[in-house]
Amino acid sequence: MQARFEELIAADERIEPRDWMPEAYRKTLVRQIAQHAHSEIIGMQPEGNWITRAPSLRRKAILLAKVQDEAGHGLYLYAAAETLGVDRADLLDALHSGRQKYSSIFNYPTLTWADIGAIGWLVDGAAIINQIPLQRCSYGPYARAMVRICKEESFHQRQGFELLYDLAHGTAEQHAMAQDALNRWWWPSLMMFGPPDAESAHSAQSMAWRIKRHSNDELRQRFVDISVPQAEALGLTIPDPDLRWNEERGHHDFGVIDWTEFQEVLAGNGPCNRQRVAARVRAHEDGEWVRQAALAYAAKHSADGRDGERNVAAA
Amino acid sequence: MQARFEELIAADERIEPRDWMPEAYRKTLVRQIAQHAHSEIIGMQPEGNWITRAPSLRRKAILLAKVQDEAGHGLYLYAAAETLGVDRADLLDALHSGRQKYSSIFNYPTLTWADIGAIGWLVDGAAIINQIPLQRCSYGPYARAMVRICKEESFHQRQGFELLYDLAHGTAEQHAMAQDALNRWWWPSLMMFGPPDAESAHSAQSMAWRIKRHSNDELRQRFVDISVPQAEALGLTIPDPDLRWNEERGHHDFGVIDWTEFQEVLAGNGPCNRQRVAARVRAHEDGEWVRQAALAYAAKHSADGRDGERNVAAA
Amino acid sequence: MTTPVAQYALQLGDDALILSQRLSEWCAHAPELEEDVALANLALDLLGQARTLLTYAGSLEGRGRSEDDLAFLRTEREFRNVLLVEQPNGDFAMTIARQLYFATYQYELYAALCESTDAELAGLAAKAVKEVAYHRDHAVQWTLRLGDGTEESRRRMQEGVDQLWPYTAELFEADAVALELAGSGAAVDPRTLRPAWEASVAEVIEAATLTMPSGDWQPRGGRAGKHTEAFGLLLGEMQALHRQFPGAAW
Amino acid sequence: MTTPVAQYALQLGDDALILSQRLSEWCAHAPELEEDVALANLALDLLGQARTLLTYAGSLEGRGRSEDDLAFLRTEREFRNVLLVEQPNGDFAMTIARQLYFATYQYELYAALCESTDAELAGLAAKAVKEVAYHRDHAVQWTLRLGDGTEESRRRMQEGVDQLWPYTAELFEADAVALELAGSGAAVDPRTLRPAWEASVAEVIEAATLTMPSGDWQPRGGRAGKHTEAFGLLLGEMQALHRQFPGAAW
Repeated sequence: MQARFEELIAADERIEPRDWMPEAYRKTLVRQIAQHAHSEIIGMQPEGNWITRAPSLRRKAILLAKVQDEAGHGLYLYAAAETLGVDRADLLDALHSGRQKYSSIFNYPTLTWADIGAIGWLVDGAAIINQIPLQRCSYGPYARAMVRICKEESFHQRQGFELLYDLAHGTAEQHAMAQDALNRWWWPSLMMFGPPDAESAHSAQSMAWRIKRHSNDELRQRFVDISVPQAEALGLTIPDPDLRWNEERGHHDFGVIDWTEFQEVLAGNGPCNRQRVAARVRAHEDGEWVRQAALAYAAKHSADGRDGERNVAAA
Repeated sequence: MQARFEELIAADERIEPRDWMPEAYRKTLVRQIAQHAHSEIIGMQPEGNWITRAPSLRRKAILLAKVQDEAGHGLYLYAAAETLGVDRADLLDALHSGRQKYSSIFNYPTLTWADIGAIGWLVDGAAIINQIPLQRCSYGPYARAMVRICKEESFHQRQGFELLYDLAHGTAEQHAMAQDALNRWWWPSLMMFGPPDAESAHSAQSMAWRIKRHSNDELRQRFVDISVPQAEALGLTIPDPDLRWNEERGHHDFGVIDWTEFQEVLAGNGPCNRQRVAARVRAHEDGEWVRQAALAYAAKHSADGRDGERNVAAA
Repeated sequence: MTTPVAQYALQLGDDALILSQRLSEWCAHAPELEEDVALANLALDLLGQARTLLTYAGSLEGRGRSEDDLAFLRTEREFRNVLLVEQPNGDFAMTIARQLYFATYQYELYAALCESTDAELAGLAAKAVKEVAYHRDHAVQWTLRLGDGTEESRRRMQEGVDQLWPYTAELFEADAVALELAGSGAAVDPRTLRPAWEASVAEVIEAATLTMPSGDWQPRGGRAGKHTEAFGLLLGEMQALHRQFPGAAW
Repeated sequence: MTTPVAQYALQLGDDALILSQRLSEWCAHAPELEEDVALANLALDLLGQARTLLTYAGSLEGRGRSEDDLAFLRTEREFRNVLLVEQPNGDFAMTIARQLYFATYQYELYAALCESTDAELAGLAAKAVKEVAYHRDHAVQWTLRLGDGTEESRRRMQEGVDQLWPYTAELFEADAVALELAGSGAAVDPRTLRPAWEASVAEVIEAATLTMPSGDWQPRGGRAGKHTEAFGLLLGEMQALHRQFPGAAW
């Protein structure tokens, strides 16, 4: 079995739920997919914060659709995790109790409307760079979920860029708002690629298993290289005095990341960690009676079987 | 005792808590004072609705002080009622369960900032006309409470007038807002004087007992006569095509009041009856644990008596 | 001056806009992830309808007002939505009760409006009636589950349908605009929608083992811009950012 | 450009304004009528302080901005209040915990500021310190009652002091403005206030039979205009009407 698994990995083929897999491989995937799913649903909060105040109906519709997509991504990803023999309720419980993490980026607050643009452009942009290689991840259900998710994320990323573009080319106040958002989101976005390769705990094994295909620093460099011309197109300044093109490397050099901040946020001490988890737990607890009612209804109507149609509806 | 009571009434002297009084007199007073107290505290809601949105800091301070005064009036009035052998908790319970009423005027919503002016000018204005004679009411504690209350209400009434004056002399939109408020509050204010004399259930006995000194229609006429020149000064039009000076009577004639609406609102079917009572009950229920804590603390610290100072604070 | 069709489109557009706003408040707070998706979906459909209707109203009134001008630059007293759609979300049962009443009404309305002599309204209705059929179904299924679920869910669902019942009367009130347009076949006389609505709602409430509400309190005023106090706060939040930067484009 | 004293006055003024706004949300919802009076009274005192401070800041910056321009026409990022005062009211215990922390701080601050070399600030402080002595006493008495009241009230009061504790660190942070002015004797170095504050708060918490909070999370950013998400909603509501009618006088 082990041999068969290694053969599939070596041939760059997909492992499917029915296939045998090493326990450590399964655990790594569960952890990673769950964290990804949690990030989608926690990520709804900072953006959801502005839906009711979106400054035009068109932007409101775009934002609402985006947040809806995130809930949808959460659903696929929890389903992908469930193919590994865990269930959503347990994963949510792990999120609520702090045993599992979500992306630290969502522990920063959305302070202005421009932050909605910055999240689309930078945060979704970084996510895509992280996720594109995952479309070829060795675990089939995760790889397939990523195909759909990446497609939608690209769309979100362009919308975020367009939102910021309009602000940056709007009134002086709007331009300042866009620049301020870039100032606040730039460094946290760079941290989204995880710690430097030298310190990355899980990377080597994940690369061997073809869960991961590029190192954190490689992906971070790609993000910087892509973002620099985009910032120019926006007419905004990336808040890094050390940022410059390095002809020799064929890449942009950039400043030193404040990993202390990263560790603080990861440890639960970001500006919004407590609020995010508290809001999630509150929604879950407030919804308990609803979920109970749906279960009770389904049980009643499958037990007596006298109303097939309602049954289906309650499934 | 009865003779002594009637002697005092006839001499236009005050009945005090220690004096004997007929049970019906006591009951009438409890009902009236309680209704008056309830009106003060329910009246905080429509005005409280705009404190957080007041358009200038000066107006915010004025409105906040006014609503605070209303809470204070509620306190004096419940205290006056308590001299008649009832207690506040029972009266509040009667309010919450609908056994006792509050002034129907507070079942209308405050839809714009101008409504704050209209309430001050018209509602407080009508209240003052109702209340001035109560300063000479035969029951001492009530009469004395009314002296202080009337003084503060006059102040509020002038502030409301001034607020509306500034709107009526502001931009075209502000003027329209002021006129709209007058349109909505005029008729309900006329209804504040109660049903026409011919149909007033409690009036005759209350007049005999010197609780009341003028008939509903008399006071209503006085209100109209006072308000007409004030509306002119504001540059606003009272929404009554039949309103005109009657040289012969020396009073203004005015249109027919829609008593069906009055009865509907009284019966609980005004625009906000349900919301007002629900908000009141919610505040009371949400505060239950606080009141319990204060009692528990006071009991502990009076029982062991080791901390006189805290005791006082908790009283 | 504005035309009757413009006024009518504004009424229907405001209904959709304000209900969409209320539903979007649920974002990230729904009882389960599937409902985060579903409620956002309802909000999006309604927002789409609102945009079509407000744009149409703006074009007819001839003052050059865009959908955003109408949504973000009118005051409380200028909105024409019924009181039902502005009622606060309450718990999930209250939201479902509001959906049951409103989606059932909107389904009957749009179904009839497909025959409108006004091509724009007919076109909108033809598209929207399919969306609203799903909204109604969503509300019906949840009414059944909550009504016939647990003791707690039944109590809450009954409370929801009871509390919002008074606000349904206004849905079927014929104001001058609707009457005039119904005469020419452009609009639907709201009174004609009531029998089908009531039969449909009663059937669901019965199937959900709940008691049909009653009572004669029938608050109204939304179509004349007399809203409830909660509406001003909703509007303040919705318009806050737009008004913070007068004249800016987004 | 604005002067350091103008910036300092704006910081203190924003603290008072935003806490006043939060307290006024209690209006008509307090646990008992006496508290409706008391909380309105606190809100009024703070509003008065805010008006003096904002007016002074506006006069110093020399751009002709009035107290209302500063209160109603700045954006979220331009407000300088500490994060503590913008935290939502929560239950009554949470509100009392916020009052205990803030009023104790403000008392120490104003007491020291009475000696300011800036006559306006010294004058304001001399008046305000008396008001704030009452605020502190009000918070202390309620902390004792709730902490040493029932089991439920103790649990809630402990939760209140625990949850807000992290936000107290920012009160004693010395930014460039405060440091510069402290040097000239116009302002107080906030760090010097901490020992007395902490002794006073610890004494009350102990007397209330509660546990002194700890933990090293120290969120900050208010003085630099980086607020919490709740702040934008508070501001939107506060400014809604004023912004609805640009240029109008009230």
